Amino acid sequence: MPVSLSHFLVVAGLLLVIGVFGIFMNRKNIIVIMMSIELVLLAANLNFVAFSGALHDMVGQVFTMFVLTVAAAESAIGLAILVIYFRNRGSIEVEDVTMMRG
Amino acid sequence: MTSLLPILPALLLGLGAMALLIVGVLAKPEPAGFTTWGAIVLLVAAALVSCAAPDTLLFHGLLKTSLFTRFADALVYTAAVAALLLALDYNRKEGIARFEYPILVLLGVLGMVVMISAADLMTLYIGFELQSLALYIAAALARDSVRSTEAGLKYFVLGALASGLLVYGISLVYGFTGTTSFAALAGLLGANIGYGAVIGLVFVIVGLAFKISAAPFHMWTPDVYEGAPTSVTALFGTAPKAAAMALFLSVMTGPFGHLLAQWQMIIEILAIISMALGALAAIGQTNIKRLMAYSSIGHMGYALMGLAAGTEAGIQATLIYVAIYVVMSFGAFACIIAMRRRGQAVEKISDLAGLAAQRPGFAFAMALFMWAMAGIPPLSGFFGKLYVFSAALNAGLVTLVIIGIITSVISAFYYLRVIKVMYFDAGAPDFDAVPASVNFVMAVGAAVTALFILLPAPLITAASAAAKALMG
Amino acid sequence: MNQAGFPILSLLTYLPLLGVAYIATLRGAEEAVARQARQGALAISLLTLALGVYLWTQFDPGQAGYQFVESAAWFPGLDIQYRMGVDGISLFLILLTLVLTPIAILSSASITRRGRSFFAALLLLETMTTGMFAAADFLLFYVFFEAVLLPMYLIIGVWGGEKRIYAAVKFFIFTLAGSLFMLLALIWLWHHAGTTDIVTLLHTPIPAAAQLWLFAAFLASFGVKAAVWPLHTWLPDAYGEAPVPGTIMLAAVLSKMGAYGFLRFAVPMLPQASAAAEPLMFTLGVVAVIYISFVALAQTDMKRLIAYSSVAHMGVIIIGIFTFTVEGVEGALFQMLSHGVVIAGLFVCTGVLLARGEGLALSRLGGLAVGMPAYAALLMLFSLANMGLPGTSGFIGEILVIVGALKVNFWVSLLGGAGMILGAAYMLVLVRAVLFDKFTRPELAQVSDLNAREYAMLLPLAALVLWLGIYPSSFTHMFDASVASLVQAHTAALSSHTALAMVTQK
Amino acid sequence: MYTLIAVLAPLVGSLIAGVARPVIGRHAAIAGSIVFMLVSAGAGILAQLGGVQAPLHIASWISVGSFTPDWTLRQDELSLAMVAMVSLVSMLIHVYSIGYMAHDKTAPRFFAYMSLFTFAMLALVTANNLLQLFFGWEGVGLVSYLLINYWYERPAANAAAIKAFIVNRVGDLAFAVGIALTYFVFGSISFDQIFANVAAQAANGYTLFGTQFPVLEVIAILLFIGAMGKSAQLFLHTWLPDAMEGPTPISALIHAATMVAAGVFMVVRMSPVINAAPVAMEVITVIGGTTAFFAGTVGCVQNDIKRIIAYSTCSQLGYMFLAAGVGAYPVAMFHLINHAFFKALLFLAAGSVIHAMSDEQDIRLMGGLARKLPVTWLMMLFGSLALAGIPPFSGYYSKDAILGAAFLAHTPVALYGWGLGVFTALLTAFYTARVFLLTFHGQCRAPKHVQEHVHESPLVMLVPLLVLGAGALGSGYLLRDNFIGANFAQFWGPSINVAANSPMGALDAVPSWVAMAPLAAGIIGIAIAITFYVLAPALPAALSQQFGGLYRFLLNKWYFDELYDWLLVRPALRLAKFAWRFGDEQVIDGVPNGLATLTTDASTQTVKLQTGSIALYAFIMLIGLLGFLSLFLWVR
Amino acid sequence: MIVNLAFYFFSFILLASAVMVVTSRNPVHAVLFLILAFVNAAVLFLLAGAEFLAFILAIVYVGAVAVLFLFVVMMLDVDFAALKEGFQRYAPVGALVALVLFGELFLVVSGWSTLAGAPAARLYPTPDNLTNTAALGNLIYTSYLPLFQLSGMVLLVAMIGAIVLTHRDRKRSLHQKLSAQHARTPEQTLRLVRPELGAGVSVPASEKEAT
Repeated sequence: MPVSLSHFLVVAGLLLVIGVFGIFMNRKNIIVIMMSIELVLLAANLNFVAFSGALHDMVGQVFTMFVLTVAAAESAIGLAILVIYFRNRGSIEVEDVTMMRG
Repeated sequence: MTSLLPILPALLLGLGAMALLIVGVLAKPEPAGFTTWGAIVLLVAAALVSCAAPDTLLFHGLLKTSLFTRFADALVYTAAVAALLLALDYNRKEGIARFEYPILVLLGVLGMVVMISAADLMTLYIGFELQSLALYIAAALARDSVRSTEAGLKYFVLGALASGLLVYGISLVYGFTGTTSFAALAGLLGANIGYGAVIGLVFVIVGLAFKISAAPFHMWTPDVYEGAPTSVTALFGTAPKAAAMALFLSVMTGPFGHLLAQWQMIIEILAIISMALGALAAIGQTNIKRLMAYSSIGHMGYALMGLAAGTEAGIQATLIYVAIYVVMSFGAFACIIAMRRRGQAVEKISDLAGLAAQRPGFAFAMALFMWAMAGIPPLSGFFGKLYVFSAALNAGLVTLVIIGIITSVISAFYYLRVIKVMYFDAGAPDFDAVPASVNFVMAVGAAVTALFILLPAPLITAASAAAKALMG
Repeated sequence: MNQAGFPILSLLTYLPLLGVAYIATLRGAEEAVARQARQGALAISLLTLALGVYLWTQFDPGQAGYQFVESAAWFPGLDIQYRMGVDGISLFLILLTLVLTPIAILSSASITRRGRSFFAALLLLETMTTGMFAAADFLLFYVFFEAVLLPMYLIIGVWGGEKRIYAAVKFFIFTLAGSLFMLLALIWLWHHAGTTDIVTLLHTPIPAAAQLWLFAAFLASFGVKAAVWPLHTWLPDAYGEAPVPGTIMLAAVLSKMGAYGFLRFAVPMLPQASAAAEPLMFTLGVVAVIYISFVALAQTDMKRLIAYSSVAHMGVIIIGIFTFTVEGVEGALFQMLSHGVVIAGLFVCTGVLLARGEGLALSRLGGLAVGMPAYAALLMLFSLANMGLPGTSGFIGEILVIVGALKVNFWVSLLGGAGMILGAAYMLVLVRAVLFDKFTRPELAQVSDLNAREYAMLLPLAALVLWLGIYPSSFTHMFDASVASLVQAHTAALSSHTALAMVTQK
Repeated sequence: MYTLIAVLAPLVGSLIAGVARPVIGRHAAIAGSIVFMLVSAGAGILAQLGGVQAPLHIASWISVGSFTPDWTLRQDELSLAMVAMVSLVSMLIHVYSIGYMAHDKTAPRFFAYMSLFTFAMLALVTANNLLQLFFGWEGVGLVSYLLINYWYERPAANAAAIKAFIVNRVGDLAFAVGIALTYFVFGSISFDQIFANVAAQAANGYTLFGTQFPVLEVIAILLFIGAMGKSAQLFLHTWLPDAMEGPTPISALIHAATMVAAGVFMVVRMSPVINAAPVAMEVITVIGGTTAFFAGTVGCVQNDIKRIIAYSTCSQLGYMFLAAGVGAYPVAMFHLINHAFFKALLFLAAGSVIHAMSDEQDIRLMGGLARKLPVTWLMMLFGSLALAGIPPFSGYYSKDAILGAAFLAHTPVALYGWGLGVFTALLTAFYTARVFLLTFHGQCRAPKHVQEHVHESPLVMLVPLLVLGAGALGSGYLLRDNFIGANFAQFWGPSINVAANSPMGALDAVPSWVAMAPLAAGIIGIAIAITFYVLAPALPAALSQQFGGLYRFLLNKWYFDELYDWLLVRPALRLAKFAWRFGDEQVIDGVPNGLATLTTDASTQTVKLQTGSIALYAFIMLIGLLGFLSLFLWVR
Repeated sequence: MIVNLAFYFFSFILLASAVMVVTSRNPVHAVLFLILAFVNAAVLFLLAGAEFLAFILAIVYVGAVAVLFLFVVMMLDVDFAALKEGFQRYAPVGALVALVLFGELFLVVSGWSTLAGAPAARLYPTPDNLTNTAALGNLIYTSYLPLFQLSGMVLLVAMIGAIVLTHRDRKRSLHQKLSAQHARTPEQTLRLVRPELGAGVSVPASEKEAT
């Protein structure tokens, strides 16, 4: 692998942080939070791929493969939930999702 | 792999789910009852088969069955059956009797079984996600209810975050060691400790702690417990907890077993915060499901004590604790599901007022569960605590035990409050008639909780064997 | 197997459950059910009592160790068995339980609401208490010790007075908090000795450093249960708010659990620690006697006054136990019995007033001796016994403790004996306020005297008070051997460096 | 055997009168009590005549370790003498009470108490060990409580009864601890074993207040404190005058013959130990002498007839202790017996007066009763003369002997006692004469309607008076030889330990001026009284004006009650309130309640985090993650 | 060198678009940036040698997932203008947390060292003689077959879930039953009563249904 492993890792780390940041700092809407989750998963994938390349091992890529599958399924479900939530609540603002608390 | 037997339970669940799906789609009207019973039959069959399965390592070390996994599987099956029995009537009355629900439960259980038997981080992840996804959907099952969908949304977002962190952690572990197999990891990490593995481990722990709702990764629990349909909450409170705890045990003692010194403190902190939070936050609750949520957080804290001990006795203790907890929990949820007044489900604690005068049996069962959860002998909950305290004390975790004691006292306070409302307060109007299936679960739970003391040996022996199988 | 030829202790313990089962089958109108439940409970408790008396007759007073031993497998793996046994120390505490349960049942005539649950709870309480005194396994002991909370919590909370909920919760939480520390000690001992068999534990030397911690844990649990000052504040609330039968069981039997725990575990298992704690325990005991007596003097409610007097007496018992002399320990043990009977009598007396709708505020009573001479006589007798008048049961324990304490420390003896004065003061104030002086209200002249049921409760107690007081030897000789060997073992453990505690022979 | 009958018969009588009354009725109940009392008295006298016997073991009582007091009747000279006296006097008082209590609705209860009291006293005097003695000791305390409280509707009676019991209990505590110490030292509390080992223990010490004291001294003092309580000696005397709230026969029984004598009896009984404790003896002497003096002074100015007699009792008991303190135990016993007769007589006569005066007790409202109550007058005269120590009445002999013994002891303490004793003899004669004169002579000062009803008591009351009068007249002279005279050693046998150096042997050698001093003092006292109340009736008032402070000091009984009230009772009640309201409810309850509040607050704070916001939840998870990461990176 | 430059370039775009995903005001823009991010990530995958995954990422993510997002964003018809702007209250702390988190991660990963035994522990070293796709296929359909099946289950769950949650069953809605309505007569539905004053009318349970 031509690029140094740590470069990949740092990028992935940043991606993770941005994703995480997007989740907990967001006050706009849930969709962005879901996208942030995709970023987090992407960070993991990037890690896997990078490690796979660096270690010269296929397992990382296989793993990425599954993570991608799962992520797709996950976003499908997430969006489905979001849709029905929107139908009920008429809003997807983060701060409106606080009917239950305490 | 001479026999199909070890994976037969999984096959039963997966194929059975698909078969039921076909039936469900084709049959008119919606055969919710049929699929539920079908799922129950499948679960029972799977449980029976799994009991007969031998110990093996399957699929090039992706899966492993042992006494330990069978023990945990049995818990999961039991809990799932109970949850389905509870859902039978409740879902119909709430208008959410979708035939897909039992199928989702089956697939979720499949995920749990896979993750319990996981011998590879990849298996772990897939199983983890399979059950998570099924549960996300289940939480939002009452799709016309704001609370249910909000619960689903919260559970989903936070769960996805947790699984994202988990998988990130796995990637680090993989990158550090070059492998995802538990056995290989155990071998490698025995000799070396590096930041890579340790930081990866932290992420993995976070993911798992989320699933067992250990504080501070518990934040979803109260809201989801409250919002999800009660039948689903009953499932949340039992099967996934057992499965995730089993996974937690096998991950911590298997691949990362040699890092005990590293993770012990984390588990201790998790246990302490969970116990404290479970005890404190529940005090002011008025919604019984929320109360159960906080209570489950606390209970997971106690269960983690055994893990924190890191000894075989500790594992045994955690298993005993979880097993006992599962029974208490579905019993308690049976009681909560039975709380219906004029066709409406009610879930305020004050709705229980005067129950003892109107429904002595019901109230007594609920009181038994509450006392058991508070850990008062002679009820089963006490023995769970006895074993975890014992394991932790033996491992020298005195502080942990003392905190456990203090939180036990505090939590006894709110369990008592429920009993107080039922027994001491003036009566609210009577509840509707309790369906037989719910009564059955309630009775079984109460009987096991109350009479465990008479015949503790089977569970203790099984847990001991399971722990031995896990620790080698 | 044992002298009786059958598992008599288990039978004693679980026989009341038969009553519970019977009660559970009752159906019908609330009042009728309550009556039938009471009759059923009474019958079963009397049957149990008869069996208990048989146990007494079969008991061999010459033997110091456990008798009628039973054991059965229970928890596999670590050595926890179902073990039951009785020795001189526990024999009469079991009998006390068995005697007082029928009386408590009799005293619950006013319970008509949810009678089924009430009597079931009462019988459960009997099972738990008997089981606790008969347990020869520490874990089993603990289970029963704690399980008592369950029925008691309900009894206080459902059928109690105005502040019943506060009282019930306080009682529960206090006791639970205390006993969880005992659980800690139990676990430690369990692993230290590899078993929870009490006899083995007694033979297991325990390092002195650990003893102190264990003792502290025991103190937390037994201290709360025995209402040792300053852990006593749950008691007046609980006693004051519980319904009369509940108060009887609480005061007469349950409070003995703590003292029994000290005698059974803290002292023989931890000789060094208990010797080291002696000054502390003496202080607590003396403070209990003096301070609590003063508090009792200030009470305005009959039940609370008696409740506080109970705490003061527990102080005497604690002093007696920690003298480690035969006289002191037997005095404490005797005081436990006596206090059980006397306090039960006093609380039955309060029940008599409550049954007549008179309330218990001292300022609203008075002059009852005119209309209720028999009641007055019996209340007087119990009051006298409570202040330790010679000829009554209270005196024997008191003087034995004084004698035992003097062997150790003059001032403990003197101050511990100060209860004689202060006890007389508050009991006489009580008697005066209830029986004597002018009527505070004209209705009091119309109050009727005791009825047959009340006689049936009070006369046996009165007879016991006198029997215990006039011919105590019939009781003491049953526990002489056990106490003597306990004291011997304690002395031996302290004098030798091997620190072997041997209270009972294997 | 007779002793046993004498002891148990009153108990049976008591049960008949008390417990069986609802069944058998009022008259049968009273009759039962009387009959059994007669049996008791007969048996008591027969027992006395029968002479000393070995202790009669009845049953075992306590048997714990070597602490094994049994139920045993001691039948030595001392016990028998007391049994005879107690049962006889008690019987007389019983008979008297038939008349006195004839109009009382609950008289059977009264008789039950009286019989029970007699039983307790008999059990006390026949005790063979300290604990059984304590049984009787507390028993008389109890019954005295019940008797004082007999008219329980009266708040004053209640207060007096409680006071009596509690003050007694103070002494009893010391007694109980003394018993415990005795057991600790001697390994037994049986009299015989104690006495046998006194010599062996004489040299041993006991550490108190960091100082070594001879152990026998400690025991003796403790026991004596008990006796002080029971015998109403100074500092623990306050209950006795108040105890006059009971019916008068009670006063006669309690304050004359029996209960208060128990202290003296006990000291005499323990003479072997006391003798070995010289300091304790000095204490006894001082307390005895001072009490005699104190009570005498107070008696001079009181106006309640019964109270005056009560103070005289107090004073006479002081004499007895004075005698015991100087080692002249037989003299103490002599005075005790004499005193039993004449004091019972005085009380019963006073009761007769009160009865006649429609329950009036203030002597200022009496007077001139001599003609209307001739028999009572005569008996009162007998009693008064005996009390005042005028020969040939009994008091003369014993008081004389006491003062002689005190003088002969020749220690400073004994001389102090002697001096006070002589002066007290004057006071005694004065107030006795005062009561007598104000009651029976001069003008009647009672309201008219009372005067009209004044009548002599019925025969059933007068007969006991006469019997007692005979006793007051003759007992001194008749018993003198045996009790203190030449035969005393033989009479008392080993039951009283008279030390070799005691003044007993030399009683006849008293200088004649010493022997005459008490009599002279008595005559002077009577003369003063006659001057004050017959010759110059204005003088007392003038004097009380002149010496107002002293008068009030005496009238208020040296302010002991006020002092105790201020020093003990009020602080105790305040402390009680404080301990409850502050100590228990604020401090001790404050801890758990505070913890509960703390928990609830913590709970509220915890729940505040649960805002329902997904973002916050995620944030907290992240913080958790970060925390764990940092734990590894920075901490580990 | 060029590879490195390309890496930096695409990484930068990746991160920048990630930031835009998180911060952009309009969700549509966010989705578009997400697509951009995915594409760039795919390039990074390529750089790391995972060609198959790179294309999968592009196809599945960009083609399916991101478009799904877009659909949903459009479908929900959210009034974007009304959406709240900015960050949570605890933004400063949050930023600090994020920073520290990154700092710690950086600390760990920047000097990443793989365990010495790692090469030996590899389960399936990349075969040199096969294309990436073939190698992956070889594994997925052999050793990882069960997991592959399970991921099928995951997708099945997603499918069921999506249907359960969002599918609207037409039959559940209220249809008119014209024939039934026409067949009704006034006698079936109407009853004339003359109630007593204050007595009211009680409707029998059987009739309630009809109303």
